[in-house]
Amino acid sequence: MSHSLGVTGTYPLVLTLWLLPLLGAIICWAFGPQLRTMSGWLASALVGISFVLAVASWSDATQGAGGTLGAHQPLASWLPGFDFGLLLDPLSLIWTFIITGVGFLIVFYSIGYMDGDRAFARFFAYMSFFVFAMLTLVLSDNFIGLLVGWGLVGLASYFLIGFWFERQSAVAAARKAFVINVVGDVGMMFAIFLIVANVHSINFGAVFAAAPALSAGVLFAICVTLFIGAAAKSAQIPLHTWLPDAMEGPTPVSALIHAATMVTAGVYLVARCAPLWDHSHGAQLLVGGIGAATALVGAILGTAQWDIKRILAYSTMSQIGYMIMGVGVGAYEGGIAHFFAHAFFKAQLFLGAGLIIHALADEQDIRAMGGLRRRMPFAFWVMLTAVLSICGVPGFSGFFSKDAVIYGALQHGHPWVYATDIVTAGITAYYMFRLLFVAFLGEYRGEAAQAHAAAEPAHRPHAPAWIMNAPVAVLIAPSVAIGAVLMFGGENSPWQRFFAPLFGATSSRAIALPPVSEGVTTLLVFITVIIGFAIAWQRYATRSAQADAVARLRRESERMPALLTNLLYFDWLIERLFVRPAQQLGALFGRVLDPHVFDGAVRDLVYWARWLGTLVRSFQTGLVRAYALILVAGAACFIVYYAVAAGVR
Amino acid sequence: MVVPIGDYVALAAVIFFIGVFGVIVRRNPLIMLMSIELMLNAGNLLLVAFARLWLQNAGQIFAFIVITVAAAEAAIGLAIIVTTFRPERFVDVDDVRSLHG
Amino acid sequence: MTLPFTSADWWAVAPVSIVAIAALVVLLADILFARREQRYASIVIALAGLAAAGFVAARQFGHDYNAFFGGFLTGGFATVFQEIILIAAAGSVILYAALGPASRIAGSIAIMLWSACGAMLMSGAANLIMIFLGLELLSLGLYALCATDDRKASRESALKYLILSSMATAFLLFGSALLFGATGSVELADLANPAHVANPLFWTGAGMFLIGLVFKLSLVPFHTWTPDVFEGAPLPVTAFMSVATKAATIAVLARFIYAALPVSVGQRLLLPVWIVAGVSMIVGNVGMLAQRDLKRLLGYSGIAQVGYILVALAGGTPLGLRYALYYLTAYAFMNLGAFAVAAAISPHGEEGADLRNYQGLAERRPWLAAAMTLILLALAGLPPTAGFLGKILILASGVSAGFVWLAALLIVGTAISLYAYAKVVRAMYAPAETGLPEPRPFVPLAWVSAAICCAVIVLMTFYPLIPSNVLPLAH
Amino acid sequence: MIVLATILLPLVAGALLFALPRQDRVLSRAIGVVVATITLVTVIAAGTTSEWSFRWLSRPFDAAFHFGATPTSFWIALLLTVATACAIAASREARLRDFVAQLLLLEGAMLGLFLARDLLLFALFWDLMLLPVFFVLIGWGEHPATAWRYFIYNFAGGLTLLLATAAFGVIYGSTDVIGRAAGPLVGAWAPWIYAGFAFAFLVKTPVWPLHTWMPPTYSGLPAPMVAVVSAVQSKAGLYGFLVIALTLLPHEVHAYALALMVLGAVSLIYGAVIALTQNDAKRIVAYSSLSHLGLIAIAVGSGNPIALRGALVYIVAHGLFSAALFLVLGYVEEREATRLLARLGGLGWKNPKLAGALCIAALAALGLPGLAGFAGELLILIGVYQAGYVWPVIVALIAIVVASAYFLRLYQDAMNGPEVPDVPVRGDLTWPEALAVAPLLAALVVVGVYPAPLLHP
Repeated sequence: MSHSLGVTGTYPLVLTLWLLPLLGAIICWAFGPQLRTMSGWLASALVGISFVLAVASWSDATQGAGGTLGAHQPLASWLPGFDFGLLLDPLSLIWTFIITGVGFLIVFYSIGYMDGDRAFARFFAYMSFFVFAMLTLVLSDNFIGLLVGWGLVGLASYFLIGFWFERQSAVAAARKAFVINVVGDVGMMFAIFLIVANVHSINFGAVFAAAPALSAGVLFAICVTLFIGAAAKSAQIPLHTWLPDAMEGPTPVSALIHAATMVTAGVYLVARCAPLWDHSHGAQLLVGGIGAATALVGAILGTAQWDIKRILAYSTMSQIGYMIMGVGVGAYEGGIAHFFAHAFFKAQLFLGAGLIIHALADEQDIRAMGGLRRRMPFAFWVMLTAVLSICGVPGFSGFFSKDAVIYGALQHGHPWVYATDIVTAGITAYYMFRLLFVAFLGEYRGEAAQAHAAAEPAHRPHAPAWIMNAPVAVLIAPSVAIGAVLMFGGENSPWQRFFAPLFGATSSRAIALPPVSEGVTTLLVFITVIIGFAIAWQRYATRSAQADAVARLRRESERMPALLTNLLYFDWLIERLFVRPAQQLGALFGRVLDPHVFDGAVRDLVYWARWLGTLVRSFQTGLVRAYALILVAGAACFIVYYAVAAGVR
Repeated sequence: MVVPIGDYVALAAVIFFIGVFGVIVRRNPLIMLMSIELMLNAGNLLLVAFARLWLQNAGQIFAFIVITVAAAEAAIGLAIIVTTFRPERFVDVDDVRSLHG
Repeated sequence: MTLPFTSADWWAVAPVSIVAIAALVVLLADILFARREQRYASIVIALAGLAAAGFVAARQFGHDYNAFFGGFLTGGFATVFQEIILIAAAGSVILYAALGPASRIAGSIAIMLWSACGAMLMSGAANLIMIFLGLELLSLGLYALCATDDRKASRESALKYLILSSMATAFLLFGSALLFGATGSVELADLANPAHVANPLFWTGAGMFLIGLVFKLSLVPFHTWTPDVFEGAPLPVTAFMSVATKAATIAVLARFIYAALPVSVGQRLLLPVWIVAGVSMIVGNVGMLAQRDLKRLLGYSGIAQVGYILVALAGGTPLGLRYALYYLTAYAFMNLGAFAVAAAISPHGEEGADLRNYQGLAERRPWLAAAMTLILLALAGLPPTAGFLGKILILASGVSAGFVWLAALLIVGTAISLYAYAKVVRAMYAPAETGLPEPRPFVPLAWVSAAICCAVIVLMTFYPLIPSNVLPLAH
Repeated sequence: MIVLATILLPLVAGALLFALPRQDRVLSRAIGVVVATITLVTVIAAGTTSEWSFRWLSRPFDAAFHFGATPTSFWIALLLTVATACAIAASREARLRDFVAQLLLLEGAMLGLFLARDLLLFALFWDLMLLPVFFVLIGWGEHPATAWRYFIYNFAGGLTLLLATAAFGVIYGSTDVIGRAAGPLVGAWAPWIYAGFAFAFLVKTPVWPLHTWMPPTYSGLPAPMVAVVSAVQSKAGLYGFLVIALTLLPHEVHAYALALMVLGAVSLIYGAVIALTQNDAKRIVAYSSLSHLGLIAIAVGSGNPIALRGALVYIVAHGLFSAALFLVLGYVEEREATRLLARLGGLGWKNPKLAGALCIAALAALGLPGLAGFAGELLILIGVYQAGYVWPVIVALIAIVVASAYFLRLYQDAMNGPEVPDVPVRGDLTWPEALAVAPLLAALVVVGVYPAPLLHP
């Protein structure tokens, strides 16, 4: 019998919603050439159906209480203790909603975005495969299944980052992303070794049940190694360097994988393993700290970017820092809430950016934009609402979720984290509005690109605009309002009540009585946001700033401090510390040790055998008298031996 | 007077050694062959001496057989030497060394 | 007194006498037949005689016969050695026919048969006189046979063999004399008397006696004659020599070890033999490297192979002797097979002896190449051949007798030999060079005997013909 | 009886193939595939129940021609027959008749090795299975020195195996001991006998520092041959450790486990970093093989049951993906007339099937979760960690990261990037070519998702 969080039994529904995207992937991969455009519709349809099924399974997923919560579907068993199954409980349900729901919108959007690409069908095969992999990750009821999903989403992201694989930069980015994610997988593998060695089971239920009994050291080790995986997947420092490069992929990919879903897998992992973190204060401190640091670093780096997608990438990194921090310190509802809201407004941001890039013939540098508010008003409103939401302007979704996280840090007794987050909030406001102002205000600065695009209209045949606009429009609603609907009302908001059976009441876990109230927190955050907004306005939006925007921007990019242009030297360090030494070692072994030492030893043996042969043959002079002499010499030795041996007793 | 057996052994040994020496140092195959005969005869001497010592005629029989065989050997040996050196005017074993290595 | 000779004595020496008579008949037939038929006549007669002798010997196996007042024992392991010698003789006689036309066939064959007689006498010899007699009969024949070719090399090999071998014989004789002096008897059985283990005459005599045998086995440092004589002698003679001499001498050595040594001093007395055996396994195999002549190569390989066989004898157990016999039988077929292939690709003279003519043989004569490969595998001790099983048996008896160092040397030697044999294989399977003599189309006798040898080599792996009973060793 | 037929069929067929007319390429390949497939069927039919025995020696020790699959060897035999069938189907070499014949002989010899229940028989087939490879290296290889390296190293191993077997037989009294509950060998000589076995096994696997014959051999052999050799022949040593050493010399294995694990760990990291810098695609896979098989050596050293079960999974997995990799690289070389990554590139656009096949194989090789390689690695490392060894686990994890780097490099440099103009691009995989690798790739997925049958022997 397989332990699990869920009630035992079978639940075909979850099986179906899990496998449908895989089916789509296989069909699109195998029959892509025949399907052509149909593949896009098919893929989005199947993902959509899984979303419907996920909604349909709501009640079953949230039934039950405490130990046995949600619906469970056993799959297979390798060995005793190695049982696999699917589990649908509130936590995985939330993720399933985002994966399939937002996933559906983005896949649908892609039909337009990828229109006319030479590998159209392959793209949708990969997208469907990603949805399947991500579902595997969140639906597994055990650590190995989780790891399988973990690896497969990494693969999907690898394929999609390197989708345009004639571009060397894309290929390199894909490889970097994969290898760093393998570092994460390896960390999780080690966690699994620890778990199996101590609990003799890979099943969440069994492991969490045994968690309190584990020694603090083991528990801390498990949490840390698990978090290595989380950090790699969720771009936490120092394993974040792949995320900005990942923007080489098509924009819908960035929206779905590198904003809404995959990169939040780390959040899911920590939330899923809440029982472990609850029992290891050290782990909470570590993860909370790294989360906050990532949030800050991401925000700082975001201020120094000009590529619209890279800005969004760093903002993603920073926002995930918030989430990780939240779930890390124990404010699980807050962290998940921020994930939930972020999924909407960040997807919206990327898709909005996609609209712009699509229209400007792949122009991604905001310095070459400007004045788009008049040219593309829809995109402007899309971006504006999303920016307001991400900055946590009161009333927008981001406001509720972010405040929950930040206040959670204080509730669980991490004042420094709390302070950092508040500062970060300000910086976030600055670079997001910077993006908005530079791209949309003032005069258009990209005539060249524009002309180029106009010159050859066949360059990128435009799909019917609605395919791309509709999903974005749909996203606006939740990214604006979902917070107000679900997360308003603190302790007894629908959100809190939804997760109560899983995590217990927040107050019960809050360990410190916060010195300042939630209201004060809100005020502080709001003030810093205003400051950030003000600076951005002063630098990019004022009349004077608009006047000589081109010159100002050039000056700014020239005067950018080296620390920022080199992205705080993270890549530089990794290159120097790991990549180069490994290559030099390989060269040493392969060019020196192998051929000259180990192989040389054997070649020497052969040489000496030959030498011995020539020595032996050198006695064969052919002179019979010499032979006779040798014979007699040998005989003499014999006779001497026998003469002596005769004496010996 | 009776010659002690030790002397016979010593004498035989000396003859044998002369034979060995001859084979090694002399380059004329005929003389080498003779030296070999010398070695064989050393053996014969021992056999006869011991036969006398033990009053065992097996020794004598052995000696006779050896003599016969030695004769045959000499015959074949001479034949071979003749065929080998028929072309040359001087006979020197050191000239035959086409086989080596 | 009554005549001590009985019909049993005649029966005991029947195989030897049959061969001797066959030789006479060959010579007589040579007179009767015309030039063209001579070769085949003498071949047929010789083979018939050998077959008859083999049949009679086979009938003797398992019983206990002796002749010449116990100077010649047969029916036991002597019979097995005689069979091996007869096979060797038959194989070599066939080679005469397989090779291109040559004169003086009848004479050579007759002499070879008489040498075989000597070897057969040795294998049954139970006293020093008989040993000496057999040895000389064998050797004298071989001296003559070596010179039967018109090549200069052939005569040279004869001269070298004559001088060195007679010298060794002299050592053996002197040693026998000393043994006689120490024990007062020429019977091997009487040497075993522990009374004279202290006698220096006995020790020195044994030593010089062994020198003679070790020379015939061409163990280092008494091996120097082997490569030259093997290369110089005519191909059939080399084939015969490489098997018969070894077989006969091993028979004598075995009888000496098992029957003629006081148990108390046995191992101490034989230590030099084991040492030279060990050295030979290395020297023989390294000597094979970079050889260009097949006969010379097999000469060196023989040096090492005898070393292997002695490892089996080192145990001093009857079992070891039986493994030695097994390996010797296999070895006989390996050598004869190799020479048969060599004969099959020799259009005029002895091109088959030149390893350069094996370049790309697989292209031109795939089956001959396959046969040669199998034989070389056997010599190297690789499956699926009797060489493999023989090695295992030898190693087993060596290890069980505590001679691990010999076993280890055997392994090292084999490793080296692999390289040498494989080079020939590689030459055969490498692309052919131009300008090589085109091998003969189809030589029935040679192909058949090669095929038989290969078949035996393979079958012996799966049905090990280990002679059941090899006693009595002494009267 | 069936098991005997299983072994004789390829041997006899291989020998008879030489009687075919030389030019008949298609027919000889067809015959080869059919024979290999029938062998596959007979292996399954024989299962682990069919045995055949015939007395061989009674002195100096008992030995018998005793064949029959053990639970472990059954899976390896299955792997062998599948790999051979695919390899023959993928063969496009010159003098195809002889090549296919050599492949069949190799299959027969290795079946004999894995199905042998007698140690002496094992040693016999051990030497026998080296010969076809040597002949192929002579006749089809790239450089003569390669043949010598292979020959010298492996037969040196074969000889120590021979000596050890003889000593074992003398001391133990019988060699008819594989796969039966025979007690362990004890005594002063046991360590030496183990040394003899271990040397042969380590050379064959190979394990650092006895590996230098392997990269030139694997890159010099024609792809189909090396597919079989790396897939199965390299497992002979590990099979020896698992089935012979662990059952007959358990004390020695335990006593020297640390040495074994150190060698395995060094091989792991050593092979990995070298593979990172190689330019020759086949050499990359060769060194990766050195790295991967080190992991199994570690598993054997740990002696933990889960690790040993994982070892079997990984043996099968490695067989499948290395065979697939070499076959696909063979296709690439056949098309592009080079296998240097520096000269390859951008094949993915025009050859999606080729790219897909290489991709799946490479992903399995770098241990992508959900494919066979991962299941083996994970179970082995779980077991090793459970056995209390942490450092090998850490080394292995580092090697896994490096592996992801060099396998991606292999795949991307060949298939991705801009198309290289100067290499002649021929068409994508034809259906026969694709079908030759398909079974291997399918098996990779199946074993990766559900390895349970291999785990419950």
